[in-house]
This record gives sequence, C-alpha cells and structure tokens, in this order.
Amino acid sequence: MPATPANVPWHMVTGTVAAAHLDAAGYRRLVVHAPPVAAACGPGQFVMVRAPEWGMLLLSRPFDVYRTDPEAGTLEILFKVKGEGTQRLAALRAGDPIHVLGPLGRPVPLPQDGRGVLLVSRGAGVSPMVRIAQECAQRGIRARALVSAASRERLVGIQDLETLGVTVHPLTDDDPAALRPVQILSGWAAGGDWGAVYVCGSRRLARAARDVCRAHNLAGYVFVEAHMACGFGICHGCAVPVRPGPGNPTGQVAYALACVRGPALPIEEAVLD
Amino acid sequence: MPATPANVPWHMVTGTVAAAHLDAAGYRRLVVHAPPVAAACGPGQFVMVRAPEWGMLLLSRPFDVYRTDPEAGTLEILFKVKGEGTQRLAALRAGDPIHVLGPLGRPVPLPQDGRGVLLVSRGAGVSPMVRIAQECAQRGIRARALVSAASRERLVGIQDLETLGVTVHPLTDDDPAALRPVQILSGWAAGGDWGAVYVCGSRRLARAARDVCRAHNLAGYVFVEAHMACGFGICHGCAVPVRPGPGNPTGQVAYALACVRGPALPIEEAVLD
Amino acid sequence: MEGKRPNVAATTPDLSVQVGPLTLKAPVMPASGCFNVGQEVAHLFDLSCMGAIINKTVMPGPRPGNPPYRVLERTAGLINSIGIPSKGPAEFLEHQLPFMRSLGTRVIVSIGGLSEADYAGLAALMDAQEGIDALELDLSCPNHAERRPFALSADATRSLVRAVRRATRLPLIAKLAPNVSDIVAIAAAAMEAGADALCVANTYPAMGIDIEERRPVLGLQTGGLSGPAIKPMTLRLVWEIVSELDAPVIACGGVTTWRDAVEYLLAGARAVQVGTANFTNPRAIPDIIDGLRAYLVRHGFARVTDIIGAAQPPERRARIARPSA
Amino acid sequence: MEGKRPNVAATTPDLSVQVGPLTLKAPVMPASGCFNVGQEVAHLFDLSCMGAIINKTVMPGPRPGNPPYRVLERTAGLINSIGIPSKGPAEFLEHQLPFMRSLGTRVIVSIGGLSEADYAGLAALMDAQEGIDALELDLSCPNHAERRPFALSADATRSLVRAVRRATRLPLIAKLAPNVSDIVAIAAAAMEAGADALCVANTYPAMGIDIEERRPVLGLQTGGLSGPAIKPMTLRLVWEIVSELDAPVIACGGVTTWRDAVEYLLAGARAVQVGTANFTNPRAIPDIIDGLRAYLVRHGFARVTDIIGAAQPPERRARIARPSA
Ligand SMILES: Cc1cc2nc3c(=O)[nH]c(=O)nc-3n(C[C@H](O)[C@H](O)[C@H](O)COP(=O)(O)OP(=O)(O)OC[C@H]3O[C@@H](n4cnc5c(N)ncnc54)[C@H](O)[C@@H]3O)c2cc1C
Ligand SMILES: Cc1cc2nc3c(=O)[nH]c(=O)nc-3n(C[C@H](O)[C@H](O)[C@H](O)COP(=O)(O)OP(=O)(O)OC[C@H]3O[C@@H](n4cnc5c(N)ncnc54)[C@H](O)[C@@H]3O)c2cc1C
Ligand SMILES: Cc1cc2nc3c(=O)[nH]c(=O)nc-3n(C[C@H](O)[C@H](O)[C@H](O)COP(=O)(O)O)c2cc1C
Ligand SMILES: Cc1cc2nc3c(=O)[nH]c(=O)nc-3n(C[C@H](O)[C@H](O)[C@H](O)COP(=O)(O)O)c2cc1C
Ligand code: FES
Ligand code: FES
Repeated sequence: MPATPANVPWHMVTGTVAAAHLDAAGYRRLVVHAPPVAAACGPGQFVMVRAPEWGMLLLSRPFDVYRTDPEAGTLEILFKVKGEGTQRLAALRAGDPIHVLGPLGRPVPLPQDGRGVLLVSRGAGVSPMVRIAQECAQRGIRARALVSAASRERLVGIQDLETLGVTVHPLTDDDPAALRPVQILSGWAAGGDWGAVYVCGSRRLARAARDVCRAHNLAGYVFVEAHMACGFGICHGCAVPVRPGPGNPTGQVAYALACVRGPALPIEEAVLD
Repeated sequence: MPATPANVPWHMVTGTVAAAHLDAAGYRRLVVHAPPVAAACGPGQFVMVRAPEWGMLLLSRPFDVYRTDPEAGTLEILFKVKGEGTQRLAALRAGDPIHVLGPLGRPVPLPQDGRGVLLVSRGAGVSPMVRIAQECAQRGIRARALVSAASRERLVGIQDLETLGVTVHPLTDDDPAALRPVQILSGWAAGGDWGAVYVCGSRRLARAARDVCRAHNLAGYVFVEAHMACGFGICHGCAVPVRPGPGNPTGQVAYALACVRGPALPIEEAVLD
Repeated sequence: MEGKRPNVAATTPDLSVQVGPLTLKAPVMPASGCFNVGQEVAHLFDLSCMGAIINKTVMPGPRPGNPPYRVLERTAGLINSIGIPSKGPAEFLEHQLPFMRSLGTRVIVSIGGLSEADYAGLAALMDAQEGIDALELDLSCPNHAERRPFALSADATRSLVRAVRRATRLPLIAKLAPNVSDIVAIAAAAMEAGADALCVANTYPAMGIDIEERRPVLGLQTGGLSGPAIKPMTLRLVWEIVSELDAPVIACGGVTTWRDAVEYLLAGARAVQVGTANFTNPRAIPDIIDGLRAYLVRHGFARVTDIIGAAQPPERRARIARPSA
Repeated sequence: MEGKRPNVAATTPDLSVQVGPLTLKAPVMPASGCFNVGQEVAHLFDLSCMGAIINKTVMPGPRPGNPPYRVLERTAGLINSIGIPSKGPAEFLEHQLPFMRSLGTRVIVSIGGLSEADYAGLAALMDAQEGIDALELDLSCPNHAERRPFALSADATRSLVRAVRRATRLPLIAKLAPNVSDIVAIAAAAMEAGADALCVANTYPAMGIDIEERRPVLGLQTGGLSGPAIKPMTLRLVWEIVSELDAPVIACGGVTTWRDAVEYLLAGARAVQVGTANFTNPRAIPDIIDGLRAYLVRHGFARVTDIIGAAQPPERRARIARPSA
C-alpha cells in the first residue's frame, strides 16, 4: 500500500443543488453542482456544507462524499436528518445555492498491486464506500462490501454499490440466521486476495475489521467520528485519540486531527474501545 | 374629542402573506391575511411582525397598519428596506407565513362632532394616515392630507388616500415654489372646521402641526419613534420622554411607553425638540 | 436516542420542585422585569400554570428609568438599559401585589435599591404584607447610572444580604451578577449571609455602536445582554455553583425553549426563569412547561426532580437531589 | 444615512495604525489559535494583507490538549475546550516562525504557560530570535485543566507581566480574560507592569449539556464561548478600558464582518483580531479589510485612524487619537 496521500488545497465555492433525493429509510441524498470540488475529490474525502438559510447556526456540517461526477461537475452527499443543520439541508431543492468547502481530509490509499478491497459500513457510513467503489471501478480493483443496518428497510446504498460492480452482502440486526460480522469478514479474508479493509459508521464493525486485519495482515482504515468547527485544520476541535504507533511515537495520550489526518485513520492508530 | 381609548387584548397569530407589492420609490406593501387582527384593528394601531426565516434576528418589527379589510381578513403594512428585518420581510411572497401580534397600542380618537381631520405625514408616515382616512370614510368624517417627501418620485400612498375621499396636498423638498408646512396647515386651520390633526414621520412636521394646533386650539396627535422589544408593554424598552401635563403631572423627567400609551401621543405631551 | 429508560410514567409527571423553603408547582416562572406581573398576557394563557409570579423590581421610590434608546438587538441577543423605572412601593402594593396574589401560584417580590437601607426598608415593608412567599433581591442590575451592582463583590453581597436578613423572615433569593471573576465566592457569601436560594443570573454588560451615526445606540451607552446568546455562559455559572455549594439555584439566562430549561435542570438548577423569550413569544412559559412535561414522559421520568443535576458526575448527584440543596 | 461627510478621499484610505510601539499596515489580524499560522488558507488569499500574523499559543513543552469533544455549537456561538495542544517551542521555531516571518507583515508570537517561569522562559527564548515584532501573553485561556487563568486577578496579572517584562525587550501584548468583575483594574495592572498593549479579550466560560445523553458535551465539561454571541460584551470591555485608561487596545471577540470591526474601532480599539469567523469563512480577514476600506471611502475618511474612538464623547477623543494611547 502507498502511504496516505497528503492534503491538497481545497476550494471554497457556492455550488447549486442539482437534485435532492429521498432514498431508503429516510436517507437524503443531495447532488451538488460544484465543479472544482467534484474534480479534485479523491476517495474517502469529505466536504463541509452549509445552506444559505442557516437560522442561528454558525458552523458548516461535515459529510463524506458519496459519489462524484467530474464531467457533470457534481458530487453527492448522503445523510439522515439529525438536528437543525441536516434539517435545513434536507429542505434544499434543485436550484438552491449551497456553500461548499472541499475536498477536505486525505484520500484513502488503495492497493496498487491488483489486490481487492473490503468495504464495511453501517447506515450513512456507506457513503465513503460508494466513492471508494467508484475509484476501484475506475482502477479495476475488485471490491466486496458488507453493508449493515438495523433492519432490511434501513439498508441504503446497496444498489449504487452493485452498479459499480461491488459484490454486496447485506447484514441486518433483525436476521437471526446471520453470521456475526467478524465471521463474515474472516471468511472473506481467508478466501480471497484482499489488500485493504475500509470501515465506517460503527465501532463494533471497526473492531471486527481490526481483528480481521490483524489476523490476516491486511491494511485497514477506519473513518473516525469528531465534532468539527472548521474542517481544514485550524481549529483543533476534531481531535481523536490515537494509539501508540507511527502517528504517536511516544505512547502517551495523543490526538490526531480528524479533518486533516483523516477522516479515515489507519485502523491500528484509531482508538476503538 | 373623546379620551384616548384603552388598550384591548391583542392576538398572536401566524398569518399568511396575501400579496406583496412594490409601491412607489421602493416602498414595500404587504397584504397580510390575519383575520382576528384585521377585525380588531382601530385607526392608529400597529402590529409586530416577523418572518419565519429570521436569520439571527430575535425581535419582531413594529409597523403601523396601513389599511384593513375585515371582510377579507387582511391588513396591510407599508415599509422601506432599512436593515435585515425589513429585508427579510421584503423577500416574502404571496402564500408565505408571517407571524403577527396585534392590534397593538391605542387607537387614536377621532372627532365625534362632525368636524374634519388633518393628516400630516412624511415617507412611510403616511401609513397610519391611510388607516385613519379609512375610518373617517366609514364614519363620514372629512379629511385633508399633507403628504411630504424629498421629491415627487418618493411620494407614496396618495392614491389610496384619494380613493378614500381625502383631499391630498403633496409637498416635496425639491419644489422651490412650495409654501412651508406651517403656512399650509395654518391656512387650512383658519379656513375650515377641523377637529384634530394627526402627524407621523417627521419631527419638523410635528412641530409645525403643534404650532398650528396651539394657534387654532385643535387636538393634535403625533406618532412617536421608539425601539421596541415586545410591543405590548412588558419590556419598558420603548420609553419616550413626555412633557409636563396630564401624562406627566410632576413636571420631572418622565417617560411614556410608546407601545401601550402610543403609538400616537397627544401632541402637547410629546417632546418634539 | 430517545426513550432509553423504561417508560414508568406515561401519565402526567410531577413537575413540583422544592427551592429552599419554597415549594413550586412547576419549575418555570418569569424573570423579573420581563413580564410586569402578567396582566398583559393573561388573555393568552392561564397564568396559574407557572411555578411563581414575580414583579418587575420595585424600587424604594418613584424613578423614571433611563433615557432612550433603552433596547437594542444584537446577534441572538437583546441589550437593554431600562434602568428600573418604578412607581415606588405604594403603587406596587395597591395595584400589582393583589393581582399577583390572585393567580394561585407562589408570589415572589423583587426588590431593588441603591443602598443597604433601601433594601432593608423594602424588605421590612414586604414582611408586613400578606401573601408574599419570598423576596428576590436584585443585586445585579447593570443599568443603574448611580452605582455598580452589589453582586460584583462578595463583601458587598454578604453585607447587603445580612442587612435584609435582619429586616424580614421571608425567604430570600439573591439574584447574582454573571460578570464576575469568581461566582462561587459571591454565591457562598450570599448563602452565608442568610439567603435561602440564588437566582443565577442577570444580564451581561454589553453595548452596541451605530456605525452610521458613530455613537452608542443606547441612551446611557452600555446595557445588559440577555437572550439565547447568554445561555451557555449562565449554564456554566449554574454548573459551577451547584458543583461547589449546597445552594438551591434558580437559573435565569436565555431560556427560550423547553430544551434550555432541561439543560439548566440537568446542570442542577431547581427551577428556571424566562425573560427575553416572553417578548418574542408571549406564550413562551406555557410552551416551555408543555415541552418539559413531554420530555419527562418520553424519557420515562415520573418527577421532574429525577432530572435535576442528572448531568453532574454521580458522586455529586445524591447531594444535589436533596431538596434542601 | 451614508455619505454625510464631504468625500475628501475617494482614493484608497490609509489603513495603517499604531498599536503602542507597533505599526501595523492594517488594523486586522487573526486571533491566536484560530488560524494556525495561515498555511492552510494561503491558497485562498494573500496573507500579506493582514496587519500581523500570530501563531496558536505555544506552550513551554509538548502537550496533547483536551479530550474530545473539544467543540460544540450553540446559538450564534462556538464553545471550545481545545486545551492548547502544543508541540513545544523547538518545533515552533523550526516550522512556524520561518513561515510567519516570510509573510511580509508583523510577527506576533503568542506564548502561554502554567507558571510565571514558563512565560518568562518562553519570552527569553523568543527575545533571542530574529524577526519577532511582539509577544502576546495568553493570560486568559479558560481551558487549562490545571489552573485558573492569571487574568482573572489584577495581582496575578501584574506579577506575571512584570516577570515577563524582565525577560525580554520585545513589545508585550497582554491578552485579558473577559469574565471579570473589574476589567479596568486588571487592564491597569497589566499596563503598570510593563505591557505595551492589551488584547481584549479571550473566550467566555460556557458549557453545553446533551439533553438526550444527560451529560456535558465537552470532554472537560466546560469551555470558552466565542463568535457573534460575545461581541456586544467584548465591545463594552473595550469601551470601558479605552474610556478609563491610556492603553492601546486590540479588540478580539466575535468579529465576523467589517461592521464588527468598525464598531470596535469606533469604540477606541486600534486593531481587531478575527477568530471563530475564520472557521466558517476562511476568507473572513480579507473580506473584513475590504469592507472597512469601503466604509472609509463611503464616509470620506482618508485614514482609518480618523474613526478610532469616534463614538466616544468628544472630551475623550483627542486623548484616544494619540498614537501612544
Ligand atoms: C468527517 C465527517 C463525515 C461525516 N459524514 C457524514 C455522512 O456522510 N452522512 C451523515 O449522515 N453524517 C455524516 N457525518 C455526521 C454529520 O456531520 C452530523 O450528523 C451533522 O453534522 C449533524 O448536524 P445537525 O445540525 O443536523 O445535528 P446537531 O446534532 O444539531 O449538530 C449540532 C453540532 O454537533 C455536531 N455534530 C453532531 N453530531 C455529529 C456527528 N455525528 N459527527 C460530527 N459532528 C456532529 C454538528 O456538526 C454541529 O456542530 C460526518 C461527520 C464527520 C465528522
Ligand atoms: C410603532 C412603530 C410603527 C412603525 N411603523 C412603521 C411603518 O409603518 N413603516 C415603516 O417603514 N417603518 C415603521 N416603523 C419603523 C420600523 O419598525 C423600522 O424601520 C424597522 O424595525 C427596522 O427594522 P430592520 O431590521 O430593517 O432595521 P435595523 O435598523 O437593522 O433594526 C435593528 C433594530 O432596531 C430597531 N429599529 C431600527 N430602526 C427603528 C425605527 N425607526 N423605529 C423602531 N425601531 C427601529 C429594529 O426594530 C430592530 O430592533 C415603525 C416603528 C414603530 C416603533
Ligand atoms: C428589558 C429587561 C428588563 C429587565 N428588568 C429587570 C428588573 O427589573 N429586575 C431584575 O432583577 N432583572 C431585570 N432584567 C433581567 C432579567 O430578569 C433576566 O435576569 C435577564 O434578562 C436574563 O434572562 P433572559 O435571557 O431570559 O432574558 C431585565 C431584563 C430585560 C431584558
Ligand atoms: C478553537 C479555538 C482555539 C483557540 N485557541 C487559542 C489559543 O491557542 N490562544 C489564545 O490566546 N486564544 C485562543 N482562542 C481564543 C481566540 O483567540 C479569541 O480570543 C476568541 O475566540 C474570541 O474571538 P472570536 O470570537 O473572534 O473567536 C481560541 C479560540 C477558539 C475558538
Ligand atoms: S475541524 Fe478544525 S481542525 Fe479539524
Ligand atoms: S415595546 Fe416593550 S414595553 Fe413597549
């Protein structure tokens, strides 16, 4: 695996909502016309967005990029309404302006030796997986995905993954016959030629992925959670604890800024317990 | 003249913008569907309004009522864009919701002895004059208006006054041949049977009106200016100084709350210098 | 994340709280000076739903208040320099107190002044009246042209509360100033001197300048900031006091929705006052009470006291839960 | 109400100001800790337009900063508990100072610590470097788990500034805390002890509680409030200090648009710092400079110094206009 790429200069633009979709289980998907951002956005990067009518809110909100179409000049984000910010974003309609900073963070590295990737996500965590799958499709990298949710109706993103050639294994909590994630991933890891695992949206899945990476000597990357004020490294608000290792040589309490070192960290650096 | 009527209970409603007009010289006029307010609103009363998208603003904004149509359930306000509040109100379109408190303040008393009224205003100050003229038309009271502005193009409200049967005398600063307001009003007062003068929108006009009231022993009412937080008497923010008299027996520094004692005060109570 | 606790109380939760010696039927009441005594909004909701009624601070004699402008809006906040106009105690006793008493809720009388004698005199006068449940001492109005607020100093606070304590047996609520270097020291001084509870806090000194006219907007230049902007700061004051002292606290600062009330209660306040929110939503108080009730039902709490101090570390919670605290 | 003065300067107005011994090309600079040293936004605008560059406070040794969550949004404000993570002075001198020096503007180095010796040691170290124009002493960060800010007390402030004054000849800017009972006393103490200018002020202690989880949102419970919500309060602090003292003031608190900058300058600040606004508008600083310039042109002012203190009463204006003040 190559080293994690460095941060590249990002753009600050007012884009336009090209389309607003209501996907499965209440997930919203915005297609945003913002050509410079869409063109520069690598797999695993994110954007900070804000609607022009933002009430008494101040900060933009971070979202992983779901998919890009550099030719159309668009990128997509996927989210569920949580608080006031996502509520206001959900109210946007095609043609509305939207403020965008991006692409932010570092793209995740992809295997360059022909080996495939495993994509592990839950809920909106599928978002960066679709963008990674898109990149894999372009580079001819095989991808298999474990997509988890509480129930079948809450699954999202599967069709878009499949369209990109990914073999998708849905996994829902309400399925009594289902194997545990670690069993599934172990089975996959043992039975194929995989170069890396990416995981987003669940600590439990991240721990499972970490165990499998350790057992099978795979590179792993986990998308971490943080509150962000700026998204580009100047507020130091998005610190996440990191374990001893290359990112933390001293072994003391140490933090990494999720926005510039992440949003995905090497899985052995992240604190998952 | 009867005594100034007392305050009556007001309503708190979410109305609907029935129409949004751009009148002369950039004046905006909103027709607001808010039946209980429209039905209860006497001449000279005002409303506090707020758009649902109010950004980081907190307070509603006070506006004199321009006209009511109790049958249609509507009232009108007239304003110019000044700061963020009026800007957001100016962005409202037919069908948009609008929050309304009202009617607030005390209606102005009208002559009940058959004598007529003189209406003196500048700029948006014409607003309460139209509502007073409406009331006069209903009660068969004669009305004559002096409507002032910086230039002809900035005159507003004249046609609506005329439709209500008012004889209107426009007066613009750029007319070198024009008489001074006090001359015009003195002429009117000397030549007719008038019971009261109402003035809004200019201290200079208010002083002229006061002098004429004194000289001709007319009742006068002036709409005062204040910053208002509540509009219904609980914040004590809208204090205006009042002169010794029935409203201020001690002769010391004293204030009246513009929102509950006004918005029009007896002209001898108001401090106009 | 809602509904984590077993739903033990789908029925109406008990909203009553104990604030020192006072039992309130609900932990929500107006803030002094932001409600008169409720007559203006009595046609909008049943005032008896409130935990208490409180008047605009009465001063020892008539005073006109400050020159205009007295109010000014700034981002998410209101700056006022009203200056406590007052018609004096006689008018208060004749016209306001009877209305307050008629409401069927606790009657708290807010008194002010410029000297210890002013406060003690008013306290003695109120002590002689029927139907007053407590006095709130406004030690913190930042808008007196004549003097700094007592509550900026622990010594001045202690001395004043002591003087009032000698003048009345009524429960005393000391209303503190927020803009101090050490709120706990001043809170402790008030309690030592005989206060039964604390009102935390008043407005924050602030100002605005008209950039076109190039002069301060308010008649006396500076005023006090209230409204949503101040809530996170006053919440921290409440948190600090409740963490350090056994003092019953009524929170006051920026309560606009039921969520704000819940935050203060979770921090350890035993009740909240609603000020500026009344101006923009005259039905704010009943809306907050309804929202609080719904929150308790949703989370399965049978009593509002179950959430008082619940965001504090476990070792403090038992102490805070005691009604006397 | 625009354009009241004769239009004497349709040409570009002079934005330079004197802040004590420092001449700045423009009265706008970043606030410490809200800009790193500008590398992240260097592709967005020409950093040399700023009156100065200032680093995130450097501490005497490496420290990790506070546990998450470190930031939290509240109405019109941001609450942070970053805790001044630092890689220590060696890394600062190697990687940040050279970049700061390369920008072609004044270089202000913000230093922090937990003891007088910490500050004095860092001051001596910086004194030995080339190309530093001034030191800013962060006496007011509310987010050290270890100790209260020095600037909450006049005595602690005086003693600390004195110790630093002995360690360096560099101009010293004392960054004060806003949440104090008597800002003028603390400002005076800093100036007497040898500060050349004041930065007024830092964040306001504040907190937020997650009402669903029923616990404080921030890792260390409380933090500091910044952003639009605090501007009216910090404006009043600046106004009071400028009214009472001959102290050059750099205003810092909630500057978001050029209007905020103009308000502070009219109150008597000689420059402003921009913090939180950078997070939501990375081009905030050049936008504010452009807006200020346009305001001066519109009103016919040839120099920004013409508006400094212009909202103060006439009798104070002459004193404030003196560059030394
Ligand atoms: C790098 C990154 C990528 C993300 N990608 C996605 C995505 O693709 N899809 C998606 O649905 N969500 C994503 N999130 C979470 C998303 O940003 C939050 O759900 C959103 O900010 C909530 O905003 P709100 O105003 O609706 O909620 P509120 O809870 O009202 O937000 C209040 C504040 O808390 C912050 N906040 C609240 N929850 C979170 C959270 N879980 N993570 C970060 N900040 C939070 C907000 O930014 C805001 O400052 C991502 C978060 C990060 C850090
Ligand atoms: C009783 C009353 C009736 C009014 N009727 C009319 C009317 O019919 N038509 C009209 O055009 N204007 C009227 N005004 C003035 C109008 O309320 C202000 O122009 C408006 O509030 C400005 O709001 P803004 O947000 O656009 O301006 P900003 O200047 O941004 O307002 C900031 C703050 O100052 C207050 N404010 C600013 N100017 C005034 C002012 N002149 N009077 C009162 N408050 C002010 C605002 O309410 C707000 O709180 C009336 C004012 C009062 C008190
Ligand atoms: C317009 C106005 C008038 C006030 N008058 C008084 C008063 O007379 N006595 C008092 O103790 N507090 C007074 N206050 C302070 C409030 O009671 C309250 O402490 C403060 O506004 C903070 O609460 P809020 O943010 O909910 O408004 C006044 C506040 C405002 C805004
Ligand atoms: C995320 C964040 C980090 C900060 N770090 C520092 C710091 O390291 N040193 C310091 O002196 N002030 C620090 N501050 C305070 C700011 O410099 C500034 O004084 C304060 O935020 C008020 O200004 P504002 O409202 O423009 O942000 C920080 C503020 C924020 C919001
Ligand atoms: S979000 Fe500001 S540094 Fe990461
Ligand atoms: S506006 Fe509140 S009392 Fe008049």
